Amino acid sequence: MKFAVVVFPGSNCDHDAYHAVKHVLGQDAAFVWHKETSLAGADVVILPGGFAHGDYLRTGAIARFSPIMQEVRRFADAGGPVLGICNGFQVLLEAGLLPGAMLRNRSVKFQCEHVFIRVEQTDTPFTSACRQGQVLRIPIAHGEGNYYAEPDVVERLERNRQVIFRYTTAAGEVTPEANPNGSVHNIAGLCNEARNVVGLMPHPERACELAIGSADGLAILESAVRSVSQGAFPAAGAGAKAVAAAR
Amino acid sequence: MRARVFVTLKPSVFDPQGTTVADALHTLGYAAVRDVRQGKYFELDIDAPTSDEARRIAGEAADKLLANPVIESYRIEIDTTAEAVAR
Amino acid sequence: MRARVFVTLKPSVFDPQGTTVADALHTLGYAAVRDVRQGKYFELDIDAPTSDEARRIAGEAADKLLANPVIESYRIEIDTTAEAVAR
Amino acid sequence: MKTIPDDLIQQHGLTRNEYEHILEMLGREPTVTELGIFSVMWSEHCSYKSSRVHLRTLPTSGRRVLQGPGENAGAVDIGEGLAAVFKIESHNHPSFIEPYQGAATGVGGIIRDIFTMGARPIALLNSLRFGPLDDPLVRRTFAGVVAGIAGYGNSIGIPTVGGEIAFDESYTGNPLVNVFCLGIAKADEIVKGVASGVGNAVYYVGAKTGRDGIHGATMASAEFDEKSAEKRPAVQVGDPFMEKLLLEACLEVMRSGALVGIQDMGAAGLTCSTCEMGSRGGAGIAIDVSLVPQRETGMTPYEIMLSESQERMLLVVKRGREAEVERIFDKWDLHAVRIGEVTTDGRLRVTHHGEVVADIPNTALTDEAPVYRRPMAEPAYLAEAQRLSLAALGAPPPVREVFRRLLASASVASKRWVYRQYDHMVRTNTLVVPGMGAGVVRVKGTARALAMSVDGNGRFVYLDPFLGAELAVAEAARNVACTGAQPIGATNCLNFGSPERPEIMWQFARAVEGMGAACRALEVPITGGNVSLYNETDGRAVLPTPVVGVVGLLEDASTVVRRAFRADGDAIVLLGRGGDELGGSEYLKVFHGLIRGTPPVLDLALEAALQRLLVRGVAAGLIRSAHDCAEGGLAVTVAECCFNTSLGASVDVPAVAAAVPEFGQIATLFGEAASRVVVSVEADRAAELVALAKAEAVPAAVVGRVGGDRIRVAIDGELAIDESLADAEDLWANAIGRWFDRPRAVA
Ligand SMILES: Nc1ncnc2c1ncn2[C@@H]1O[C@H](COP(=O)(O)OP(=O)(O)O)[C@@H](O)[C@H]1O
Ligand SMILES: [Mg+2]
Repeated sequence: MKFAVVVFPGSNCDHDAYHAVKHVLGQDAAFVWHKETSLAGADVVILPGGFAHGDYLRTGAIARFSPIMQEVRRFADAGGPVLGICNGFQVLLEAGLLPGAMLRNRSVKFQCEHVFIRVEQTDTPFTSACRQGQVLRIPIAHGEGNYYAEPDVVERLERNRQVIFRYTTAAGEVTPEANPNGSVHNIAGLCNEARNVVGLMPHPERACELAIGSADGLAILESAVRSVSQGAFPAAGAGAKAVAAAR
Repeated sequence: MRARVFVTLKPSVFDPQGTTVADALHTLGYAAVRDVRQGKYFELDIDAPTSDEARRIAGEAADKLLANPVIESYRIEIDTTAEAVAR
Repeated sequence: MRARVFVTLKPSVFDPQGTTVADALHTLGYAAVRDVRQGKYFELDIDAPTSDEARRIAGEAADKLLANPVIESYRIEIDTTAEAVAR
Repeated sequence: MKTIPDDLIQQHGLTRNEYEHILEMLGREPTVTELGIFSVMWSEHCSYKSSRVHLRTLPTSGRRVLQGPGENAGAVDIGEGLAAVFKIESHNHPSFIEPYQGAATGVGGIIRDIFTMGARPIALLNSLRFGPLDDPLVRRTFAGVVAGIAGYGNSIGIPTVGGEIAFDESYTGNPLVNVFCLGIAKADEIVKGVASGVGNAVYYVGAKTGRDGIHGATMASAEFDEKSAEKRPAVQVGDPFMEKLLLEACLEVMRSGALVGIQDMGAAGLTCSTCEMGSRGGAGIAIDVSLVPQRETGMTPYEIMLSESQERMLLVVKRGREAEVERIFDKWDLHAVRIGEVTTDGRLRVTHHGEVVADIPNTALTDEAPVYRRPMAEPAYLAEAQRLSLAALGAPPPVREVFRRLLASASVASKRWVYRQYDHMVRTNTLVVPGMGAGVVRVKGTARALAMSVDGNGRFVYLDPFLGAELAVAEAARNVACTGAQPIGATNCLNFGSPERPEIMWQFARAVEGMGAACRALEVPITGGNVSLYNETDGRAVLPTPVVGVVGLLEDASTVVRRAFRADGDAIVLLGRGGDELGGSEYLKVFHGLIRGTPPVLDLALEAALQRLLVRGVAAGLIRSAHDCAEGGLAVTVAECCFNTSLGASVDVPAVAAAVPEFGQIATLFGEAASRVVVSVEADRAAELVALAKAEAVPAAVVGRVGGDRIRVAIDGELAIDESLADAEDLWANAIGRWFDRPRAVA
């Protein structure tokens, strides 16, 4: 199975995502430069963390115009699994592939630390190997992870079960103290209506080996492998083919 | 010609930076400052024959790039007197 | 009363953000935008009897907190019509 | 005819003699551009004219040293064909003027030094000094510096894995911001800053040149005084995004093999990079500055040569490979511009629209720059400051109060408020995160890991520069050894006052001697470093602060050990021995406002044995946690071993013989005797560890066990401290944050 890791100028977790997929999960992985116009036949697309274009102006604001984003959109529209991590999540928001926007952290500071997130839904390609309600210990590293959307949008997200991860205590309780950045409804990650595009602020690729503090993030990447290989998301594998066919 | 673009968070959106600035001003003793909102300010030097044209270009730039309509709104002013200075 | 404070980098100071925004606009086809400078914009709602008093307070806030005098300069406008809106 | 007026020479920081020397070397009067070039190259910052004679005495070679001082950074062999490339640098003065940008550009500068060597930077550390936090201006500087380090390092994606911070009044008007960076290169692919090969093209790449920091290099060497506000040059603004592109593009160009040499334009910008590269390669360089990309109009050759705009690199490219190099930079949206070529004549020749504006032998600017053996004199304060009379202090405060206040003192307290702002996990190599001891990163593709620590105690150096510097080396190496890593190399940043004052020069010289002695004894050669002089405000110098960075190699990354206790019931073993060592201590400073006495004695043979023991004990799987006794002494160290674990501890230690009996408890609990480490070991293996220690001739004793929810420290069986873990941890963990994260004022 092949993962494409998109590299924007300023991406800096691209190698981390690649390492996790290739060396920890043992899957095929390839970097795709943002100026390219093909996802090289990937089954899963990862938009990695970092500071695309320096995060100047707004996080993800300039990256959304990269040529590869048209292809990512086509891939997503065809049902292919897309994971945006941190800056990648911000790019997905700016590109309109996910609803809402990011504000500065409530603390107005960059924060790097381990947090707990609860898996709210397991019917996405990135949570299918998780248990509903499972609490994962995963690091965050961001200055702008304070997720915001208009109240009616948030309500719709909740109604459609699009909130995929929420910041909680170790015991899985949603409390204000467990929320590191002030995001609405403690949202840490969400999916689109079709459920194949997922964005989250925490870094699962940084939590794939116990030696570096946690292996809880593996469940998220393993979900993608399981979903695609089991055909649980038929659109996914087919997505790449559909895109290829359409060209 | 110079276009000034002001980008501000919509009133309904919480502004962590503005709130922090307001808190700091209160700590410094400026109780009279009731509220602070922080936004962005851009100066665009535009080669345009008319101020309408400059406004149109600045407007497109703001729509596409400078502001995120989910959380922000913007306002444009055109300064016809400003010389576009090469920097 | 509302004070608007515009904080901009001094002309000689390098503005990587503005440069990056300008590059992005060029990539999007806006060649007419010759240069972009990015600054900060603050709206201060101030309880002050006169606009002079509001200006004085905003000036102090800018000196002490909003602007970094080493690299930035600022400009203040007072809008006497703006109602201080509680948000 | 004389066209250069005396005051212009003076403004350029050149003495009469230096100027005469220039006339002699050129055989004519310099042009104004040349005057500027000499002024920056002969400044203290670039020429090391006051420090050079002393630095020469440092040990710089060793079995593993691949690159000693002289290049952009040093390098040591870490096995499997790889090298660790590292260096530390200061950005003190710029960080005082503009804390955020000053610190940010300091980070940017040291990163460039590392990747110009062909190494991929994988870790950052920083060593910071500020005035006391109760001063609001200090808080602003502190917050700005931390945000600047975070802003740059986080964006470029290099984790900050450790550091140290201390506070003292002497740093109020002159903070210290020292940044360390480490990278990994293939040992046989280290790139150098040389220009050679006549006709090879000289390329400029990166940010455009503006009028930033002109005279920055001379500023860094001039004392702050009332007038410095007027002299303030435009501050350099860092662009981490540009540097990220440069980093990736340069590494790609290096892999292509099309490169001869490369150097970043740091202090003294284009001037320094051209003449240093030429001089190292025994070649000349001719450039046309009108080809240099410029951010502002009307820039003069003088300004272009002296600009310190950030994120710029100078490259010499093999003939015939130019298009290839340009293509790589293009891919990264960077523009490589050919501005000149390598020549045979060993001269730096600068033209501007065809007119020659400078023509100087490279060596006149580098090797033949002035060297001074400045006068030295033992400082007048010293004899008095070394006299510590505990009896004169009256009755000692209650031990519990001392314990609690030391835990919350800014120099001892947790620095989480700081390092939480640093991305310390990016690149997924960080095995030991900040706050858990020396930073440790694994080396992907091998089983190895590298540990690194920066340390230095200005109080100790103030009280005895030789011993203080020895202690700095010992502490940094010990911190590294505590993780199980073998110390293999060191770098240093020497932060002192004005070398023109004999007592400062004396401090400096003695500190360098002490550093050399310790590096020899502990077998950690110095592979590079940085000197920052003129750290003074209104004629008052900062505490003399040599900061030492030590790098260690851990053969088996999986054995790595951290500061914190691991399991209930483990035995606590104290390695090393205590003593009546209150001189220069945190206790004296916090409770009596004193920097007095003599620093702890250091037995380098014992220190070396202790470090060997740590490495062996960790490799054997005996040592489960290890933490060095530093500021605050034994009691604070034991407490720190408990923090972040929810495990308490009970220990019972023998009293030290105190000169003044009333201070016996204080000296035992809070004395800062060197070469001591608190380790934990599975209870049934404690004897094994003690035996191993005996074999290394290191004093070792089981002093207690891990467990419970209290921190209990007894002296000779008598309970002296009995504090709830949660309370103690709160004091320690939140002390710094409390200065900043105040409860919101209600409007
Ligand atoms: N400026 C900083 N940046 C990152 N980490 C820091 C900084 N200052 C302190 N730390 C971390 O806090 C811990 C304690 O530092 P320090 O008190 O110097 O330890 P020690 O006494 O063992 O030398 C270390 O793990 C160190 O890496
Ligand atoms: Mg230390």
